[in-house]
Amino acid sequence: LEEPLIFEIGDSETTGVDFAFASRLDLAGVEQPKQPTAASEHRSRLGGLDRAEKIELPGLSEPETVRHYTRLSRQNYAIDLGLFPLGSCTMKHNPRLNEKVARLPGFADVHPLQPVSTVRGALEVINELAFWLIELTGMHGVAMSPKAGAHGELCGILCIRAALEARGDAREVVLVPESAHGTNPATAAFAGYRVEDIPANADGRVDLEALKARLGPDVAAVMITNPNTCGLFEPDMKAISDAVHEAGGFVYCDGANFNAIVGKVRPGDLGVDAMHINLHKTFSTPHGGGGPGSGPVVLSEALSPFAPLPYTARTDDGTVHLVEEEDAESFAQEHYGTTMQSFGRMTAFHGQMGMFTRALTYILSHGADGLKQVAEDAVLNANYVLRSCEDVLHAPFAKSGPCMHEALFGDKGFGGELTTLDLAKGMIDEGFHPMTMYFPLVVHGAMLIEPTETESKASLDQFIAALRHVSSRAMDGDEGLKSAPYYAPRRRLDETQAARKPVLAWEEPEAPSGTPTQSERGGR
Amino acid sequence: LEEPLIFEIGDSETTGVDFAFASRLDLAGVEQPKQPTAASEHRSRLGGLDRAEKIELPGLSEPETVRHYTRLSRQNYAIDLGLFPLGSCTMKHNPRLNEKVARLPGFADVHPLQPVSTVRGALEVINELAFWLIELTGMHGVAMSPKAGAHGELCGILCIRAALEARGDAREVVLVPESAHGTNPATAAFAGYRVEDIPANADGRVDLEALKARLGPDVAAVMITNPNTCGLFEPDMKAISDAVHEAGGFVYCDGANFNAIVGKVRPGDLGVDAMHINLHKTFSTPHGGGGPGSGPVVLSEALSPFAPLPYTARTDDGTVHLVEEEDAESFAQEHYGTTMQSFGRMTAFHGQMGMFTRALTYILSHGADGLKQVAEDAVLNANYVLRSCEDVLHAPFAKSGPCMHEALFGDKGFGGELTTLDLAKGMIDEGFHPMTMYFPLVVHGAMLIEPTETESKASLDQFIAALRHVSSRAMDGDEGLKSAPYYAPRRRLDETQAARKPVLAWEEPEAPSGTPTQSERGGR
Amino acid sequence: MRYLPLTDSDRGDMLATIGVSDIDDLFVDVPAEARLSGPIEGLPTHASEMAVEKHMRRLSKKNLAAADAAFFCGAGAYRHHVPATVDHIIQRGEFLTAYTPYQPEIAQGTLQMLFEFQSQVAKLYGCAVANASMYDGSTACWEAVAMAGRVTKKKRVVLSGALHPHYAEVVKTMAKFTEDEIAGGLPSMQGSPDDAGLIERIDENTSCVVVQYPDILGRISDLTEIADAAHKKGALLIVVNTEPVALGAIKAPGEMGADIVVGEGQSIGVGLQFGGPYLGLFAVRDPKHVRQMPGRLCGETVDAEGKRGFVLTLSTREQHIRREKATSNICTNSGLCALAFSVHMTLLGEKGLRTLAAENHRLACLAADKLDAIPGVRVLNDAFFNEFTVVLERDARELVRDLAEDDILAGVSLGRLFPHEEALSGGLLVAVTETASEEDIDALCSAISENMA
Amino acid sequence: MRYLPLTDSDRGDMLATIGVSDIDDLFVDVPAEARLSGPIEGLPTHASEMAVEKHMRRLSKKNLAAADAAFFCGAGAYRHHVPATVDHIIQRGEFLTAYTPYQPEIAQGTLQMLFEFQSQVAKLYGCAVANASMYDGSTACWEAVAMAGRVTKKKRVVLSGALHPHYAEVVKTMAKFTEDEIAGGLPSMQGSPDDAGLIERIDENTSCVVVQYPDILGRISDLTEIADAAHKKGALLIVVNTEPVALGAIKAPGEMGADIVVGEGQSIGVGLQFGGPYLGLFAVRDPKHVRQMPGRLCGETVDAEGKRGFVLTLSTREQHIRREKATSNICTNSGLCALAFSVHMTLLGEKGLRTLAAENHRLACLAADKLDAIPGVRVLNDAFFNEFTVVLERDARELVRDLAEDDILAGVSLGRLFPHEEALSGGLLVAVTETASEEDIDALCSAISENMA
Repeated sequence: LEEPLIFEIGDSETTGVDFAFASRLDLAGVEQPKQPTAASEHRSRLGGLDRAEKIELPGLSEPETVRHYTRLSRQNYAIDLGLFPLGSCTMKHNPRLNEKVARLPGFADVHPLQPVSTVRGALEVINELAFWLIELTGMHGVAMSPKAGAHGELCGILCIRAALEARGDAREVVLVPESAHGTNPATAAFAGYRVEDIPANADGRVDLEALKARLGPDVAAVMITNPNTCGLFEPDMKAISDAVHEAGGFVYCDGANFNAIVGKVRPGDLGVDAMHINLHKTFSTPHGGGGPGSGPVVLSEALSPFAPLPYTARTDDGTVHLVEEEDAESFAQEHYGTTMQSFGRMTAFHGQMGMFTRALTYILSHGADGLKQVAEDAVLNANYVLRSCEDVLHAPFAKSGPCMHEALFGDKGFGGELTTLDLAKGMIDEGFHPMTMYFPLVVHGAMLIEPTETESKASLDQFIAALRHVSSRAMDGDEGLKSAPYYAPRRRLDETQAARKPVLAWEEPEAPSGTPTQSERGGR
Repeated sequence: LEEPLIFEIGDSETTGVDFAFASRLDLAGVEQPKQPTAASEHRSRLGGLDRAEKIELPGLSEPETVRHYTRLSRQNYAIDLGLFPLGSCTMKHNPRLNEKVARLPGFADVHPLQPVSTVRGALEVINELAFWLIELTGMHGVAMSPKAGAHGELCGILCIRAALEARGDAREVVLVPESAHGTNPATAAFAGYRVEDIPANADGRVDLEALKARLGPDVAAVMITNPNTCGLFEPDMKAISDAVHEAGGFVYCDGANFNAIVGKVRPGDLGVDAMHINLHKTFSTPHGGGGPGSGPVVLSEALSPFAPLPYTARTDDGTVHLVEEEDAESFAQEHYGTTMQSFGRMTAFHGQMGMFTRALTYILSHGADGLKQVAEDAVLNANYVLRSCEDVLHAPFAKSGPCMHEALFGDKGFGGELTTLDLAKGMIDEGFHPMTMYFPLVVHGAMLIEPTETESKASLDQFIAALRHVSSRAMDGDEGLKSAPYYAPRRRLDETQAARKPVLAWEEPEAPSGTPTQSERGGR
Repeated sequence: MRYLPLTDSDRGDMLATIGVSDIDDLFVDVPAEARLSGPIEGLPTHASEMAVEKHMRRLSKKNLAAADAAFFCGAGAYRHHVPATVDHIIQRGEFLTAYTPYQPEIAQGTLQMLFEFQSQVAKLYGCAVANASMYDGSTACWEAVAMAGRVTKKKRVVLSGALHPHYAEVVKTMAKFTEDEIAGGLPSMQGSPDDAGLIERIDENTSCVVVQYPDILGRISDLTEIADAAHKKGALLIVVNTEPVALGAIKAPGEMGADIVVGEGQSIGVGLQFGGPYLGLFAVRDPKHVRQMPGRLCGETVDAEGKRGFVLTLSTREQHIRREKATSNICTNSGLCALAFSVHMTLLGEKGLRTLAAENHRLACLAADKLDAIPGVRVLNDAFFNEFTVVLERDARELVRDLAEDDILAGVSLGRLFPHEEALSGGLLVAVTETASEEDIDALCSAISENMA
Repeated sequence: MRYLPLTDSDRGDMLATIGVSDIDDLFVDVPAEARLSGPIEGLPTHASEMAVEKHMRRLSKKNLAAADAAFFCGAGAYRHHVPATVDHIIQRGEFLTAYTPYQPEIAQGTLQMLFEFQSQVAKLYGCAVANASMYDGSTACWEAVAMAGRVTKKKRVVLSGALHPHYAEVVKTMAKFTEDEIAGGLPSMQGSPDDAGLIERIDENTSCVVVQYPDILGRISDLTEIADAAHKKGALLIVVNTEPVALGAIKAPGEMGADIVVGEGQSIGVGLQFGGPYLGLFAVRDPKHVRQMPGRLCGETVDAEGKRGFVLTLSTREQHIRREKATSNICTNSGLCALAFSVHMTLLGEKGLRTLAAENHRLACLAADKLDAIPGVRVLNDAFFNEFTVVLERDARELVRDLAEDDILAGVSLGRLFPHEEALSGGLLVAVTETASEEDIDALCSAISENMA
């Protein structure tokens, strides 16, 4: 059965919410709430701005609502149903404990502007999580408020820019290697920098010499994704950092892939100045349908004073404070004896509290030992996939050594006119979500596979068997793949039409084709 | 993908539960729980009964567990996915508010034997629900502890037997009409009665004259299902009650179908002495996979003193008391000035508390007006189905007047060798759960359809169209139906084999066919 | 009304289709004098979700939740930590809002789960076959007694005095009507159960012997001798277990010769819930007894394409087919609770169950030692799992009430379970699970010390 | 570890398959001197679910939950009753654990929901097109300003003084780096917003005018004149709304000529959550502006068999294609919060939204009248929806802190929002939603009366 749109099944007279006020609920008469005062007793204060026109928002009764969304949900693939090998966009098991904790009334039902005395526990959560992030990365400070990874990137670059401005150093260029996430250059450009590419070497890594050659007094920062989007660790990271620092610049590390190394190496030890962490990736907060995210940014000592407001701080007496615009200056003076030169505010309120509770719950569940195991198992699983498939798929950097959290393949050798897209759609018919396609750009027809640490060996073996099967078909030029998927809720969708003639909101059909008559409906 | 058994994917060394005790969780050092005392410090007190043998319970990690059960769940049909027209076994919308309320720690995390002073709220819930049930049925008392409808039936019959014994009246026979639920005779037989059938008349109702003719000093009770299993109300109910009472017997009413008349008529006004109420049916408590149920029994004044223990009672000061074996006698004397002659105890503790909170939540949501609407809409929906299909399916009692909550059809006119079972399986391919089949027994190839009040007209129209379509196929003798369903998680299952060679528990395959080698698995 | 999808205009259209003008035309069979004209008076009308939630929350706050107390209650219902995953799964609409699996082709989720559940219970109990669950432990216990009557065709039931008194009460109540003869008693206040005394009471007319393991006082002993004695007289041994976690540490009843093992499954996955819904477990050691078992059974079979599948089977034993000849009048099981049990048990696995049991026992031993050291307090049990009896030099029931004032739920007094039995009034059942911290144990001990005077 | 399915034997087998002997052989690229040999010291190790839950519960209890207080806080985050159904649906694994819908054939659930969401937001705002959500209202506000710059190629931004100060701060922060020029200010403490003053500040170089509606003081006025004035100078009117429920009672910004409407969607479905995650809403009145919009868009199309389906579209605007030429660096939306919003809005429908809005307004009027009657307290607003400003004869911030001691959360003081502004220090923002009972209002009034001295 196809599920219609709410606009097709609901109407503006139906509602699934009651506002009735029973005269009393307690039969024993213990409680007798008053009837609400009639609205007519109070004059309306809407200033004559009453919304007169129909809004045309459809309503459904509660049973219809449950059924609509339950049916819709079943057209989705999800980690709860199977492996989700999207490279660079980790989706791993979301523990249900995290969901339960986030819903405790003391976290979920608290207003961001309640007096600080009534939200000490919330501030402690932020502060504890901040402490963990600092310890795990070996950095000096952390900005908690960025709303997602890209927002965190922006935060990091703005810290760098603020730090450079503070020393009167007007640099104009940010260097971004080819293997970086697409958000990196977008972020640098937004912050007013000119972006220059740095080529990758044959191993899929940053070309250290090319980078060194380009460094100079105009380079504000280098943005490096490490582990990079080829799934490889940049072994020259420390050398890069040293060179950049020597040239007076800063090192921004895209920490989207921190899940591969958490507990194994601390970016602070490699000279990184700023790095965002995608809480949903590394610390398993839910990301249903593309968000919400959360992107705290860890900062070196040089950058910490420039972090955005607000922030939390625990003083010697154990109290956690909320520091906002109002007292940032005085607080820093009093407690740290330094000046804060915050570059400003990135969002209303304090950041993604709901994600903080989940991430902290996840971190406490794993502990320092468990997080190290997370990285090890993630890397083990990725290498297992890489080595189990490199004989049937082109693995461009297989010779560069082990991969980290993700395995990269290319489309070299595909028969006929078959493409990476076709192979991906073929995987759907095998019961799996496809891998990330056509990214990174440095590999032709790239396929980036990140199994994550929450897959069992049995599940990996199933996936590998399916991938080997579809790969053979692709190599053999099996034209059947061109029309895959066959067994999904939808066949291949026409993206060109969607973009050429965008239909982005529902509109009432102009000439309704006539409602069926009673006899047509009932057949009598 | 087929989902294996947990015994095939798990093993006894894997667990999805940790028992680790972190040395401390709070980094600020505010809380430093002690390391647990080592077990070795205390001698084991198991009396040498240690379980030495392997239990062979398979374990799965948490991600594997979530995936296993999520995948399994998707092989189920459910009310959240579509109409569930099981006549006589109503499955209607389960409001999620009920689930939320039942999980409040004050209800979910309370022990049944805590001191009464710490469970006043729980007792109030039981008492409030009891009050509602009494008011809605026009009865005198209610026994709350029965665990399900059939348990409630037993409770009612035991009350009757106790009442008869109390007056030294040893009656031996219980009369049960043909149209009764199968549990009715089973219950009466269990309680030590001889069961005699009363035929139905041509209208599908109790034959009043036949009943009257059979009444006499040996008849302890009549058990009537009203509305009956043909979906019809017994219009002679009051006359039946009067006749039974005149003959010195009691009237038990099977209230499984109370949802059809709640708020429209009170069984107490019709002379009923005892009636159980299936909370899951009338008051929408969840019944996932066949339970749990809850079967409170409302009682007339004559039967109330014989009700089982425990019960709750609110005294004039507003306090709700829990009355158990200990003080039943003294409590009744003190507060009611009567004697209790409880027939005993039907279960440990106090009954289905988790169902009580849900049912009360549901009742308060609807209120007296909403519950009346429930009955009206349920009856309206059933008649709509009846009248929309009576031209294509044999409706044996269509001429008997309106049906109540369910519409009854028979297999008369089916072509070829097709049966009700084939039609039912054909409905599966249309995306619907089939109706109740071969029940009641009074109609050949019976199909009993109960749409419930929580279906929209659009949903009924879809169902009717599907039923009409499949009915035409059945009438036309379409042999394709013989092999339906085609589009379900399983094709038709072999129930005969299951019964002849019962396999009721998993056993390790005797000669494991050899685990696949690395190369077989990986293909290399 | 938010739960009712029909609009007034739908209702009008549908009445027209049916061919009547008013809804009451559909209620013509209800005699006019009995038909209510409007909503029943004196009852509240419908209310918003918010109002109802506030009301129920207010009631819930009048209870002391176990999480807010130092908690040691047991006596047939135990508090264990249930992983959040369990609740997530039982709230899946496909499980929560599915009915009894009458149409197996579209109920394989429930059916496979029940097959797995039956297998888990059978292994846990050391039996061959378990059913798909019953109402609760106490009703399962009665069903076992009734089944023993069917198997042995005898009518005399020997109950251990150390059977949970609620269970004994249920058996006695039911037996009144079936005219079985019940021999029961009170528990002996000794360190070990009086197995010899029990064996003495078995005679040729005995259909079954019912013992609880661990018993109501938390005591455990080897049941092999009782089993042998029963079998020698042609009686069945029914073993009742109210704490399945114990079976992760101590021998299974099936291993010791029990013929029928029944119990309460609430400990695993279900939670306290003030007593219900709970989960009756029922298993038989010998597969030949399967056809006398009450309750639903799920079995393996194949579909028309030869794929493995599951169905409810052997339903000829059940009421909807057999009517008055059914093995039991039970129609409902505890499907959702069985699911909760099975999910929790799958998460635990053997390793987790054994670790959980060991942790329970460790804490119980710790508590027993600390309590025994308090003047005026003596631990009765020679052996126990996670629950034991202490004998106090004052009325335990009063003490429990006093300590509750300070949010210490010290356990279940024998006075609550066996009222008016003077000899037992000093007894207090203390259950210690993994949810009790060592701080909780210390709090209990100090409170008892202070209140012994 | 319960979340890690690999067993040690699996790990051994897999290392063998890979052809290495030790896990650290896979970390060879990490310089040995930087590689950590064991778990980081000084940090806790892994913990049981029970222990973690207890710890987090303890922290949560250090907060005063709104349900336990008389609650009147607003200022950009509003407390409404969210039906239990909403939370049930967002916890469905198929929604919760799905990723961004990159493969539309197996993501129609998320995509159709987003299409419905976009349509709902567009209608609510009186606009043609809405996107699939953004981080929150404040970042959506900045994105609107940036978009106005792209559309008009101008750099001067006129902010209303009555824009939420956090939103203004975000815009100013971002503008520092893009070198937009920002003209802002403080709110005038008058009954109605200073629309004339705002209009005066619009000039030929203005890219956009940003007004909040209702504004930070809860005031509302017709925006048509501002829209006309802006359009006359070639500027866009950006309207910010932080309380979507208001639009069930008052005119939509799109109806009054707003070019871009942005806002916070948290009120519907999402909950308070101490400030996040929230839900940025973003819509444009004129479809010709679609290609300059930031964020994801879901569009309708057909599949290879001609069936209707939905895909993410116009992604050429986005960073993963355009890199440094993208309309924004945003990569994530608030999919789950958008789902919560959409489910709640579907439950409400127009009828429910209008009733909800009316009930909010009724209670707010009641509270305003009662507060205005207290000596030393004056209601500032000429008009308002569910939030208004009262002016007190004492420092409002202190008052709020004092009342919190008695579990009364009286509102948000202007001193908290605009620190160090003496002229505003008596101002208190009071938000009254359907979750406040009349008893709560009375409690607030008496507490304020008593504390005015």
